[in-house]
Amino acid sequence: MDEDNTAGHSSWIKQHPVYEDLMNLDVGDGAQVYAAFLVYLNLTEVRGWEDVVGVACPELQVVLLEGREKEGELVRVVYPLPAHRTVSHKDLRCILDRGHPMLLCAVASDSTLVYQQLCDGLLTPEPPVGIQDQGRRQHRKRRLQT
Amino acid sequence: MEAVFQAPKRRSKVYESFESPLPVPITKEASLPQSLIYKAEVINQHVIVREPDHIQALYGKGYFGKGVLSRSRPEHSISDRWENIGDKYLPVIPLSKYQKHMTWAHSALLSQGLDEEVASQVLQKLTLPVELNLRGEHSEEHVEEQVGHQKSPELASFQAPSSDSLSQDQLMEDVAAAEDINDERKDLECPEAKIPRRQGDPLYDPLAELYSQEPEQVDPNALAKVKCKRHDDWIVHCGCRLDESQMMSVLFKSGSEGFYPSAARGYVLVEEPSEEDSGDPIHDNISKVRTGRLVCRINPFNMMEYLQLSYEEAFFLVYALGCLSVYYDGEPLSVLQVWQMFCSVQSNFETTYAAYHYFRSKGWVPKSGIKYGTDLLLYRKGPPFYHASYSVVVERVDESFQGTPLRPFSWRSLAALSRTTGNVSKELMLCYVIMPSDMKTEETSTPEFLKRVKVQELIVSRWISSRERTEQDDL
Amino acid sequence: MDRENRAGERGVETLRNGNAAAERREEDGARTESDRDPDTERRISISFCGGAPFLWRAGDIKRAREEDGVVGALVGCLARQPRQNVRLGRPLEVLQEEACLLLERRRAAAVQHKDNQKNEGSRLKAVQVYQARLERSYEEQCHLALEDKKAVLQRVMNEEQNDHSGNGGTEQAVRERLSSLEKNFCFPRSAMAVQLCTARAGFGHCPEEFSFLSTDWPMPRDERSETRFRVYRDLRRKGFYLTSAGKFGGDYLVYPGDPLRFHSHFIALCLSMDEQSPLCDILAIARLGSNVKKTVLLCSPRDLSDGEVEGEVVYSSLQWSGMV
Amino acid sequence: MAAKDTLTEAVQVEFSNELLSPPELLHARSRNHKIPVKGQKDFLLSGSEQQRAALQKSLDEHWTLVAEERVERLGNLVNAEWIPEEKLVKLQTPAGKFWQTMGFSDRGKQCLLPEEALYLMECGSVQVFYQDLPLSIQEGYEQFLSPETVTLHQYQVFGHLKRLGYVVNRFDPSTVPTLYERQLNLPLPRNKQTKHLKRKHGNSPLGSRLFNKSHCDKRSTLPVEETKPAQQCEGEIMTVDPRLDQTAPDQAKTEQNPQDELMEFNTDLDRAPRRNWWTDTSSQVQHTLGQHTSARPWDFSCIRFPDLGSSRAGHACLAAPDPKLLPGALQVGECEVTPWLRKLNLKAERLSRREWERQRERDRYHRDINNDREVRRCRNWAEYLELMEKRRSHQFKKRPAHLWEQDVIPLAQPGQCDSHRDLLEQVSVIQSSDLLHGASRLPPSEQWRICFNVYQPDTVADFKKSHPGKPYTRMCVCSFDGPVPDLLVMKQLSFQSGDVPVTFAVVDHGDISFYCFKEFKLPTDIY
Repeated sequence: MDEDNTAGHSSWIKQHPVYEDLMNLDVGDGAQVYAAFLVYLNLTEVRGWEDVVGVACPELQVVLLEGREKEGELVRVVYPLPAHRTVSHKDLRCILDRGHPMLLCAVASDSTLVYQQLCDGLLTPEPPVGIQDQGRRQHRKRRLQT
Repeated sequence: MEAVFQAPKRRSKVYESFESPLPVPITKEASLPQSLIYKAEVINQHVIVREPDHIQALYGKGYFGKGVLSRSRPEHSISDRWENIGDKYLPVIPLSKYQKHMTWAHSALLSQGLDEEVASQVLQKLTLPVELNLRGEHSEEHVEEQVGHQKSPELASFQAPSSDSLSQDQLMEDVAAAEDINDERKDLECPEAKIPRRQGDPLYDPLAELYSQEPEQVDPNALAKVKCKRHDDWIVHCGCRLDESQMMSVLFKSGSEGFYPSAARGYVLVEEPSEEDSGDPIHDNISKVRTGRLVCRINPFNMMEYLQLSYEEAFFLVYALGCLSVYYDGEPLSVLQVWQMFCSVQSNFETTYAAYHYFRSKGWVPKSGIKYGTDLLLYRKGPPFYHASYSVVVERVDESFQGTPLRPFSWRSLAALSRTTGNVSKELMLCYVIMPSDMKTEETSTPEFLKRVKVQELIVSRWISSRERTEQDDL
Repeated sequence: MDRENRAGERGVETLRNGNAAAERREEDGARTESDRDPDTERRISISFCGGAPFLWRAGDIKRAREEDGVVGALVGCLARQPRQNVRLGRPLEVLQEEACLLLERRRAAAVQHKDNQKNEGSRLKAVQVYQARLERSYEEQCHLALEDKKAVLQRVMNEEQNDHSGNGGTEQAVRERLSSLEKNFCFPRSAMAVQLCTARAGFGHCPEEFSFLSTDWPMPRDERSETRFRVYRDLRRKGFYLTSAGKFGGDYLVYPGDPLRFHSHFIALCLSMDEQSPLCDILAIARLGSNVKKTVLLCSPRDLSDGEVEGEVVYSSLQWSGMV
Repeated sequence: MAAKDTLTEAVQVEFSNELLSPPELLHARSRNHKIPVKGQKDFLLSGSEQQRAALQKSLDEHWTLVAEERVERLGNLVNAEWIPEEKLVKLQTPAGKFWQTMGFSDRGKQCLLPEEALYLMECGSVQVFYQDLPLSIQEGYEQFLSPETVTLHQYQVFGHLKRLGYVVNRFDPSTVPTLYERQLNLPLPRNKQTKHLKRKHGNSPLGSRLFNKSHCDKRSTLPVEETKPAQQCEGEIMTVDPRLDQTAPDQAKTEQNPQDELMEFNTDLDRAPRRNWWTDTSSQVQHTLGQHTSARPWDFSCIRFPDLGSSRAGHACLAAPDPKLLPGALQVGECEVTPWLRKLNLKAERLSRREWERQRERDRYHRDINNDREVRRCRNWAEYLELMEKRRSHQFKKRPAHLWEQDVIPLAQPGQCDSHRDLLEQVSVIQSSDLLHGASRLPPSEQWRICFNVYQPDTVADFKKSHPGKPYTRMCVCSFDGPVPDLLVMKQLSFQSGDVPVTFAVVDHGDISFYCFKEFKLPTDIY
C-alpha cells in the first residue's frame, strides 16, 4: 500500500461525537475513556441499547455509561475497566450506591469485552436445571436483603 | 515429570478454510507485491487497523486482532434484519437509528468547521431517498446513474464516490468536495484511486458464503442462556456451535435465507412510518419500496468495522514479522518507538509480550484470555478450527526463580482458575518468563533483551482422588 | 436395662474425679428429641489440635449444629465404616469463625488438657480403676451372653410347647441343653466387646481439662481473619449456614438451610472495602460462579464507627450477565 | 507454664459421657454396617412440612452415624504402646494384615509410626496404651500429631489417602536415586531402601528425623563428594535426552486425522541448540574428560561420547574412562568394540509410508542452494558472498526505513522465508527452560517439604515394604491459607523428588484438594 494512504484521514472513531463527549467529561484516564467508548459502541451498535449516555464519576475519576437494555426497562450503569486493572469493593459500591443495577465490563487491549452483573445485596441464583424443586421457581424471593 | 501433551480439540464444524498461518508470504517464489507492510495507527493509545484488505489479511492469516464491533472476526453489520430490494439485499434500520446516524454526521461536520447551515444542507442532500433499480440487471453504477438523474448535477458529482464507499473517512472527503461545490473542477478530482474498492469485496461480509447454513437471526440473549452439551459452560463461551435441536429453541425468527449480500453496504433501508404528508420527498419514494415503509437511503455516518490489535499482537507483527507499520499522528514509528510506547501504556508489557512471542513463535495462536480470567488462550491454527487448548497465566521471575508475582496467587484464586479452566476442557498453564539476573532495568528498553529471556511452562492440574468423584452432591 | 442402673455403673469410674458433671449422660443424638433439661445448657467443649478447633463429643456436635448452625467438617474415620471417604466421622473440625462465634456467645469453652502423668500414685489408681472396669464388663458380658443363649433356647422351647405336636422328646433335649449350658458356658475373653473411645474417656491419664481465657486463644486475629469473622457472624445472623469454600475459590459457601439437605446459593468472598483485587481474579471467580450456578458474593464489613462493636456488612452480588 | 495456670479458670472436668455399658457393647456387635444414602438436595427453603421431614430424617441418620462408637472384639485388636520419647508406637501383640504396608521392625520389635497407629486406631484395628491406660482417638490426635512427627494437615492427607486404599509412606530424601543413578539405571542398593525400615538403636526416631530441621540436610547416604557432581549436571542431562521429548509429538500424531492437513510438531526446533552429544571425536574423549573433572564439576554437555553406530567410527577400541567419572567401586578398563560392532545393524533405516510422505513433504519445501543458477556461477567463496550481499541490499530497498534502517530491526523480513518452519525458526529467540535447570544449585527449602510417598491401591497386593518400588506420586502437604509454591519451590521439590511427580495436597478445613504442577513444553506446530 502506498505510504500516504492512511495519513491525513481520520477514522470515524475520532469523528464520533459521543467519543468527543466522553473525552470532554474531563476524566484524566485516557485508556479508561477509550474503553468506555468501545463499550458504548458495543451497547448501542451491537446490543441495541437505548438512551446510552456517558457520565463522569468524579470519585473514581472514570467514565460510566448509563442506558437501558430495552425501552421502558430500568436504567443500568456500566463500569468499563481495562482488563489489567485492579478493583476494590469500595469502587464498586461507589457506583452501585447510585441506585442502579450495574455491569462491570472488563476491556482487553484487543477490545474484547466481558460483562459481569453486580447488584446490591444477596441475589439468589436461578435454580439449576434438573433440580427437583424447579417448579417452585416462581415462589422464590429474588431479594433477601436490600 | 512432564505433563502429557493433550491433542487440541477440533471444532466439530469448521465454517471457513485455512488461509495461511501468518500474514506474510512464506514462499520466496511468490511474486511479491510491493505492499507487504500493513498499516495500523494508534488511536488514543490503542492500535487500530482501518484498511479493509489489511483487516482481512491480518485477521484471516493468523487471527490477529478483533473487530471493534464484533465478538472476534470483524463481521459487524448495521442491522440483523435484511431485505431484498430489486437485486439488492439491504439492511433495515429503524428511522430513529438513521436519525442518530444523521445527528452524528451532523456534529462531525460541525466539528470539521462547517457552519451549521452548510452542514445541514450537505447532509440533507446526502440523505435523500435513493431509487433502486428494481429490474436488477445492472449493479451499482446503474443505480448511481439513476440517482444522478434525480439530483442536481453538483449532488451527483459528490455522491458518486459516496455510494461507492461510505466510511466516515469518505464522508469527510465528500464534505470537502461539497464545500468546494462552486469550484466545479475540484469535485471531479475526487480521488477514486484512494477509495478502497468495496464492490463485491468479500471483506464486507467475509462469512456470508461460508456460514450460509447458519441462521443469522439468533437472539444473542437467548444464546447466552444455552449450555454447551460438551462443556460445562455457556455455549457462547466455549465456542461450540448449536446443534439443531438447540437451534430451534434459540431462533426467534428464521425465514430469510440468512446471508448477507456482498455489496452496497452504504445503503440502508430505513423503516419509516407510512403516514406522511404527501409531497414530502420521502413519501414520493415510498410506493417504490416494498410494503411502502422501507426507504432506501445512504448512511451518512457509516461506521465501518475496524480491527483492533492487542499490543502484543501489534508488536509481534512489527518486530517478529516486520510486516506492520504503526502510525502515530501520521508518522510511522520505528520498532524501538513502538516498543517503548507499548511499554509505557501497559505495565508489564515486556513480560506479557515475551510470553506472547514465545507461543507465536511455536506456531500457536494466542488470544486474550480475559473471559476466563487469564492472560492468554492458546489455539492451534486459530479459533475457527480448534478449541483453545490452554489458558495461560503469565508470571515474571528472575534467575533465582522468585520475584514479585504479577498476579499474586492464593490457593483460593488458583482453585477458581483451575476449576474454571477445567470446566471448559482447557488446561491451565503457568508461563514463567525468566529474566536473566544480571539484566539491568534499562535493558528492557529494547526488545533485544528477549534474546536472553527463558520461558518455563507448567501445567496445573487437579488430581482427583476418588472421594471427589463420589462427592458430587454440591454441584 | 434401665437408666439408673447404667448411670450407677459409670459412676464408679467417674466418682474419683469428684465431679458430678461427669455423671451426666449426654443423650445419644439419634434418641434425643425431647426436653431441654438444664444439662444441655452446658458449654460445648472446643479443643485444639495443631491450631485447629475440634469438637469431639457427639452431643456437642449435634448441639452446635442444631442450635448454633455450626456445620464444620467431620474429618475422622467413620466408626461404622472407617475405610471410605464419602461419609466421615468425628472429630468435627470447625472453622475459626465458628469457634469464635460459639465462644463470643458463651456457648462454648475452649479446653486444654493438662498432663498429670508425673503423679505416679494417681496413675496407678487410674489403671486399677480401668482394669476393674474391664473385669466387670467382662463378667457382665459373660452373663449377658449366657442370658442371650438361654433366651434363644427358651424361645425354641416355647415354640415347641405351643406347637402341640406332643413331641416331648425335642422339648426334653432342649431342656437338657439349657441345663448343661449353665454349667459349661464359656465366654472366651477374646470375644469380649471393648469400646475404643473416640472422645477423651475420663479414665485416661490426663483427666483434667481447663478452659482457658481468650488471651490464650490459639488463633491469629489479623485483619483478614477479622474481616472473615465479621462476615461469618453477619451471614449466620441472617440465618444462612456456612462451610468453607476453598475449592470454589471463595471463603464460604452459603446455604439457605442445613447443608445436609440444601444446595448452596452463594460463594462468599470476604474482602475489606479498600482491598484491591485484580480484575482477572474477579472474572475468574465470576465465571466459576456462573458455571456452578451460584452467585458470587462480595462481602465487606463497613468501617466501625466510634463505639460500634458489630458493624454492618455490605454485600454485592456478582453474577453472569448473560451478555456476550 | 506457671503463669498460664494462674490464668486458667476453675477446673472444669467434663468427660465424654459416651461410654457404653456392657449390654450396649454386646449389642453393638450386631449393628448395621450400611451407610444411609443421602437423598437429592433441595435448592430453596420452602418451609414445607415435607421439606422439614426430609431434613429431620437426614439429620437423624447423620447423628446416628456421628454418635456411633467403635466397638471391637478384644481378640481382633492388636495392642500397642505409645513411646512419647521416641515418637513411636510399639506393638505388644502380633501385627495384623496391615503389616504388609505399614510399620517397621526395630531390633525385633514391631513398631508403627504415629500416623499409622492413629489411623489404625481410627479403623478399630489397634488399641494403643499409654502408661497402661488406653488412649482415645482424641488423645491420639492430641499426643501423636506435632511438628516433630506429622502435623494435623499431614495426617489428614495421610488418612484421606489410606481410606481410599493407597499405600502411603513417609518420604525419605535419601532413598531417591540421584539422577546419575537413574541415568545408569543402577539397581538401588538394598540398604538404601531398607534402612528406612530397620534402624540402629540410639538413633533419633526415624519419623522425627525425616521431618526434623536439624537433620534435613543429611539427605544422602552417599559421600557428598560423590553425589554432588552428579546432581550438579542433572538439568542438562534431562534436556539432552531426546526420548523425553518424544512422547508428546507422537501422541499428537496418532490423534490426528489422517486426511488432516500436514501437521508437524517440530521438536527439533525446541531442542536444537544442544544436540551435539554423539560425535565421532572419540579420540578426544580421554582429554576432555580429564580436563573437566579436574577443573570443575561435570558438565555433560562437554563430555563427548564415541559414536559407535556410525560407519565412520574410526576407533574400534575404546580407552578406559577417567576413573573420576565412575561411581565408587566401578572399574572399567579398555574396551574392544569391533566384534560388537559387527553385530550392529548398520543398514539404512526403514521408514513407514507416512514417514516417507512426511519426509517428501519436507523436501518439497527445501530448496537446494546448488540449484540456484547464480550461485552455481560463482567461482569462489568471495563471489558467493558478494552475490549474497548484493541480493540482501537489493531487498533492503523495498523495506520501509522506519523499520529497517534503525538500531533494532525486525527478526524476519516478509517474503524472505521459504517455509513456515523457517519463519518460526527465525523469530524463535526465546529459549524454553527446564524445570530441573539450575535446581541443584538451589538450597533445599525450609518451608516446603515432601511428606509422603504414595503407591496406588491396585499395587497393594504386591507391595513389599522392603522393595517399595517407584511411588506413583509424592505428596507435599500445605494449608489452603498458606502460600502457593513459586517456581523456585517447584524446582526444588521436583529436583528432590527425582523422576516421581510431586502432588500438592492442600487442606482446607478437612477438605483436601490435590494439585500438580507439571513441567511442559508446548510443541512447535508447523503447518
